[in-house]
Amino acid sequence: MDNVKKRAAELLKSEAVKVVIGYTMGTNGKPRAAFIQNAEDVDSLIFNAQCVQNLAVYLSKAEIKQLGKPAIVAPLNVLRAIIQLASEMQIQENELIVLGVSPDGELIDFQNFSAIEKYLEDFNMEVDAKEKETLEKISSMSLEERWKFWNEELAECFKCYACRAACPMCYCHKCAVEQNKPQWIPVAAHRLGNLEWHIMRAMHLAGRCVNCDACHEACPKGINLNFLTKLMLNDAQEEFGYTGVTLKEGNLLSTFKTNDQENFIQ
Amino acid sequence: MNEFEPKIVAFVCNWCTYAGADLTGTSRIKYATNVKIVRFPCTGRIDFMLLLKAFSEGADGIIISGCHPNDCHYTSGNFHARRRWVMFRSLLDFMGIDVRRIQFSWVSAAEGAKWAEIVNSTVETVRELGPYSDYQKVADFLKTEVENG
Amino acid sequence: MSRIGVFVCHCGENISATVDVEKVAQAAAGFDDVVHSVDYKYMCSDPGQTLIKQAIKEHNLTGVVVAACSPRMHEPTFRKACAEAGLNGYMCEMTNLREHCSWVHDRTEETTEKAIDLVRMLVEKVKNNKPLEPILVPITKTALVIGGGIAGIQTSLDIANCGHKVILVEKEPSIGGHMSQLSETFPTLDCSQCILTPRMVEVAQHPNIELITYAELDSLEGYIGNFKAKIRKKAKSVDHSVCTGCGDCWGKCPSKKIPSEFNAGLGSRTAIYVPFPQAVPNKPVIDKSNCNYYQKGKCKICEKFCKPGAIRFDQEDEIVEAEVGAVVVTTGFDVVKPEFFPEYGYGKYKDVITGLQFERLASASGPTLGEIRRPSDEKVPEKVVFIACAGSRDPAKGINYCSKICCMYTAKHAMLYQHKVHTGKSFVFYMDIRAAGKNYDEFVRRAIEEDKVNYIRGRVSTVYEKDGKLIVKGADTLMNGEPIEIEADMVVLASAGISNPGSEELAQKLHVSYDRYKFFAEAHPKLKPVETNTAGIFLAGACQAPKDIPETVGMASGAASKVAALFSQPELKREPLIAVVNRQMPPVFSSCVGCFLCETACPYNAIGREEIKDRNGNVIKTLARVNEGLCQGCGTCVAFCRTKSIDIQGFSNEQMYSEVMALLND
Amino acid sequence: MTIEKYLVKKASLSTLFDKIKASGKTIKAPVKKRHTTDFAAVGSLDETTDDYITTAQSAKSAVFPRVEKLFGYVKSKNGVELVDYDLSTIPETVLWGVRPCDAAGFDPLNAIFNWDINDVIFSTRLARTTIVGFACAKADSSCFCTSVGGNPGSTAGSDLLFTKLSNGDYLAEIITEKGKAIQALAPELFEAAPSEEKEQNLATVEQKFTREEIKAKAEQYFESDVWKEQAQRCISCGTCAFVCPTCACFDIQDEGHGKHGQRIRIWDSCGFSLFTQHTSGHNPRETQGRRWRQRVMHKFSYMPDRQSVYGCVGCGRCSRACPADMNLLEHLQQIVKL
Repeated sequence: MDNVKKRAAELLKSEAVKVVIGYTMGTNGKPRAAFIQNAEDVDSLIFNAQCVQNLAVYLSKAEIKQLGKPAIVAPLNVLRAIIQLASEMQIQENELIVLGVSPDGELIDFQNFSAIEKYLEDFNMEVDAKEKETLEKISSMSLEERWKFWNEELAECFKCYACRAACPMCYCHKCAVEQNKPQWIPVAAHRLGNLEWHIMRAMHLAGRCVNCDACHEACPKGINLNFLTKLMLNDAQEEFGYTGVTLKEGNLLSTFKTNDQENFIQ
Repeated sequence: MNEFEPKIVAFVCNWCTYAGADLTGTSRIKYATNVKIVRFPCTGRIDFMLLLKAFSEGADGIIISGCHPNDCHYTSGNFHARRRWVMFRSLLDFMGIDVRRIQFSWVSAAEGAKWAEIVNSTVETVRELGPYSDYQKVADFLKTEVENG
Repeated sequence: MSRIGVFVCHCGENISATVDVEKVAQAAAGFDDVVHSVDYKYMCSDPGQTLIKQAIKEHNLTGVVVAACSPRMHEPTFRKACAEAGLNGYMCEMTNLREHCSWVHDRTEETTEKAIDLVRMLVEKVKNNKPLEPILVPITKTALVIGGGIAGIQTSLDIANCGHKVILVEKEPSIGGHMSQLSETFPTLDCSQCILTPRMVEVAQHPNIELITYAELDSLEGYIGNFKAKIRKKAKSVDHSVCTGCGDCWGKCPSKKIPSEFNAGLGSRTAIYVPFPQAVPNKPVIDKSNCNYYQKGKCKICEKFCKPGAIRFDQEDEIVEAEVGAVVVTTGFDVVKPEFFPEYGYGKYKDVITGLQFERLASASGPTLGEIRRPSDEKVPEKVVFIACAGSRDPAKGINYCSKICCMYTAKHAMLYQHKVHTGKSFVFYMDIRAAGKNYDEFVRRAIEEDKVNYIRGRVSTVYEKDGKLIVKGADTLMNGEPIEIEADMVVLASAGISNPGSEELAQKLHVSYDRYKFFAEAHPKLKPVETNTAGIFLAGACQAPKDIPETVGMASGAASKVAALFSQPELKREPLIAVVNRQMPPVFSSCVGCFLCETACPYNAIGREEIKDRNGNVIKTLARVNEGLCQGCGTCVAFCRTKSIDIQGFSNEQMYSEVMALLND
Repeated sequence: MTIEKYLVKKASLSTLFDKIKASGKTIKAPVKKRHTTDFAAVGSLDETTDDYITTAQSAKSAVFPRVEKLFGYVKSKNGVELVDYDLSTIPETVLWGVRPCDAAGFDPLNAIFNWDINDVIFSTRLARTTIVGFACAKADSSCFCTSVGGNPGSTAGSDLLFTKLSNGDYLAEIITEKGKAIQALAPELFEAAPSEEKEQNLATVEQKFTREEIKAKAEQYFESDVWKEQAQRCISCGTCAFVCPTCACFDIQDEGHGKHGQRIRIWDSCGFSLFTQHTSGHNPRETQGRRWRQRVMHKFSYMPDRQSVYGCVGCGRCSRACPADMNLLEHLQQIVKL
């Protein structure tokens, strides 16, 4: 982490960046986001396994953009989000400096986004074995059980949209759930409103989700909504050979292959 | 008591399946009255949210149909749609929504007879499955007391 | 507040025999915002349309639902009627009570209930319709004609004679197509080449026609009035600007045993060749697959003997680009291949030939110079059996249709044989004689009555060789199915006409539909026979279905007149059923976040980028923007857009949503 | 009425619970759900838990549900017929296991809903709700009830308050007539008051400031950058508002279904960026800093000014639930030090 701090201080001193987005120790022993604007403050930067919030979410925030050019402390999840955001034209290479951090907190220098993309190739973005087990467990339930399971799970949702707010890929200024001509999804947090919201969220993240679990971490009700996006990720890999984020334009659902499987189509 | 008559809505593309269903008519091939067709320019246009809306509005089954692969009037709308369906179908299934109630098909403008077969077989499948009351109950919040959080 | 009028059509009895139309109209009158609802015998008739126009004025209607036949049929009719009454045409919707209801159901209460539901759905949709204005697009007044047979020739000449430029692309080294292979033509027995070759020459010399032979369409992009075609000019290995067509090269070419395509395999040609003496252009190409130099690396004899030095072994395929406003597909047809008839021994016995091969035997320019000599031993056959419907009308073989021209050309063949071999005996096995056409039936009668051709109604079950004779076994169904066995010297099959190989691929390049037999599909079987479903692309000739020469020429002129009509206007009015990106007041500008995933999803590259700038020129936001000229209105982007920022006019989110939400029957 | 004190034996609690149940009342109490401890309708004491500092959500949904029907309507050709909400469907409810901070939250809610016009539906729900409080023996670093006028054993807002004694029995304090009515269901279980001091069984929550100090400072530093700085890491979700016992912002929606429909009231949050966005696109609270300031100002300045009640009870839920660690106590301490 020392190298990260050193680098952050240099960047701030040289005014190469105006703000360093990183993790610092918050209250109750939990890490939180820090927006460091003075080189003297870089010592408060930390990195550990508890740093699970995806900081890339701040790259799309107008209030943070106003601070000036940022550098961002970027573990794997943040790196993936950066690449996905770049492929969706949300960030430009010259608009930020990426301070990559390895799982043990070492600084990884990235000259450009392509270097990040290349680095990410070594980390397969897939649903881990334990999560796969959960997916399979749910899939192996009967239809009625699955229906009951998700109805109970989603009954907890009161639509605070913390999942959306915490997701680096939910950068839309006006979410589909807020579109009211027509009102696609009931605003209310009743069963239908919740069901449709979570189906839509998962569909909108299909092929875009960076599997960071920030949504789940953010949920005040602990809903396993990340398993919906994990299913989408798993499907994308199994059905379409999706390998993870790339700088390539277009994504899983805006592209196709003429031989995509279609055994369910009559 | 009357036998259960499923409500089926069909989302079809204008160029192949709608024309195919026209041909069914021109050929005077009979099929079940249960289906109501909604015309879209292309299967690529069919928003997955509309399927959910149809279920919440009381549809017991849904038919989605368009041009065969490579035959799309717009070249690739059906390919995009197909990818979306793969994901959507899997998601619904995972959440316990009965995907047997959604019949995906390719029906060309020349396949009037196939259209009749698709309708009849879907009606039969859904008739056996019964009314989709599971979903309709979720959507029935307005008729019953809203649950307290 | 909407004021909707509902107009329920009886369609004579087509709808009213099954659907209780009065009940539908009454039920519709009860729907919210429906202020006027009536039924009428023929809504599309003049009085029917007047009914709608009057109601629009009297009831101040803001929307109209016509419950009648398929909108694919009459939507333009009723939209026009509404527009004439001062209601924007796009405020009119149709619901299909005929093809989708009355014709497919019995007269039951459910059928009427369904009709009511269908009307309700469209009433809800039309409430969300918006008035739209047509889009004007410029037109490139050059036509691309693909295929240089008689259809392509006629189309090209007609368009060119209207003063428009034509690019005629032919995949073979010469134009002429199947017609150039024919001996005489029915029902007049005038020489095919005599009537065709002047037109071929006219094409070559016409100042408005650019002829590109030995070339194929590589790709077609764009839309009506504004296509971009890429044409692959296959390497001819001969520089035609230098070549004089003297013929020294093909005279010296050592590869002489190549079956001649022009002679349907009955004669041979060289590797450097012109397909036939009257070819246009009358200059050779090298068939690389049969050339010693290309295959074995040694030869170049043609180069040695070419005085002008026109041989270019290093020539490569060239792609030329052309901007065209319309495309006419005239790629013709093919006949079924030998393996199709194992029971007739085609391919196994040399003297079982196709009708097209017989044409070459009978042709003065053919391998026998017009004498009927059988391929095996060049003897004049004494007994010839003609088998009609060889493949056609045979569901077991997968060809359900009638090839249409075989009855006539079989009669012609038998007649020509009788004229040339006076002692010969000819037999025709047929299923039915289809000779509908001016002077057609008289022609067949002539064959039977004057030329004494023996017509036997029945199918041939098998043909086999025995002692140098072809034994044709069949049955005469007019004689109670009595078995018939004929010892023939030659058998001629009236082989089914099929779509050209590669037609499926071409259709996909052109984005036009095709039928189950891979013939190109017309936009409407009766009313739009030369149009395709893709605006600006037309059809003529046997690429649409087998047809004879007069019909082909008529269709070609029809297609040409469609192109000429299109080119007669300075701009084309397009239907405004295209996608639009929403715009709002600053500081929002649009709910589009500029992810541009729609850009990759769009099949037409119709989505571009628009930068919103502040007064100082700084970019505030980059939004998606739809190119009105390129967008075809498929709506793939609409279903794809997460923020619902892009919508399609005519099938908008609000319209489709309302239509679906009206499903509920309460 | 003056508070009456009794002893309720540990073993009697379950009997009392059953008696309440038997009286036909709905009982909502904290239960361990799949992921959180929250209030839910229960049938017996066994289903409930007492192992919580606070529930994830406050108890406010008993009187202010997250989705609530206001009235129904039926459309016809002739117009729209309104159908009043049937108040008789609101059940008599006992909220069991409410912490004193939560109990204190009903007063500010009532002040908002009945500020100028009497909200009949809310008032009916409140009138049919009996609050059985349980004093806090535990607290965590997010708790600050003592800084906003409360304390771990406060009786304010409860109808009946239990405090667990060292031997496991309970001190029962009957505060209101509604509490008295609960006692009346099983008077035999309410024995003579214990001698043990209540205070020694309560959690300790250090007082850090007073509400009045916050009010003064917040108003004084309205234009300060502190709001913007504090809100930097806020991600604009609605979690804080939705777990808050006193947040009362709501949205009104009409949900139609064919000819039928109803007008509903659902939770909303001033933290959402669209909360104040006008149709024109203009947003008077354009940045999160302003929205955050609004949240604090509303609770500590506008409410005491308008409704004479503070809008924060110091339960600390918002701090615990915030995905970005927007810790209210920390922020209030910063403000007070300005």
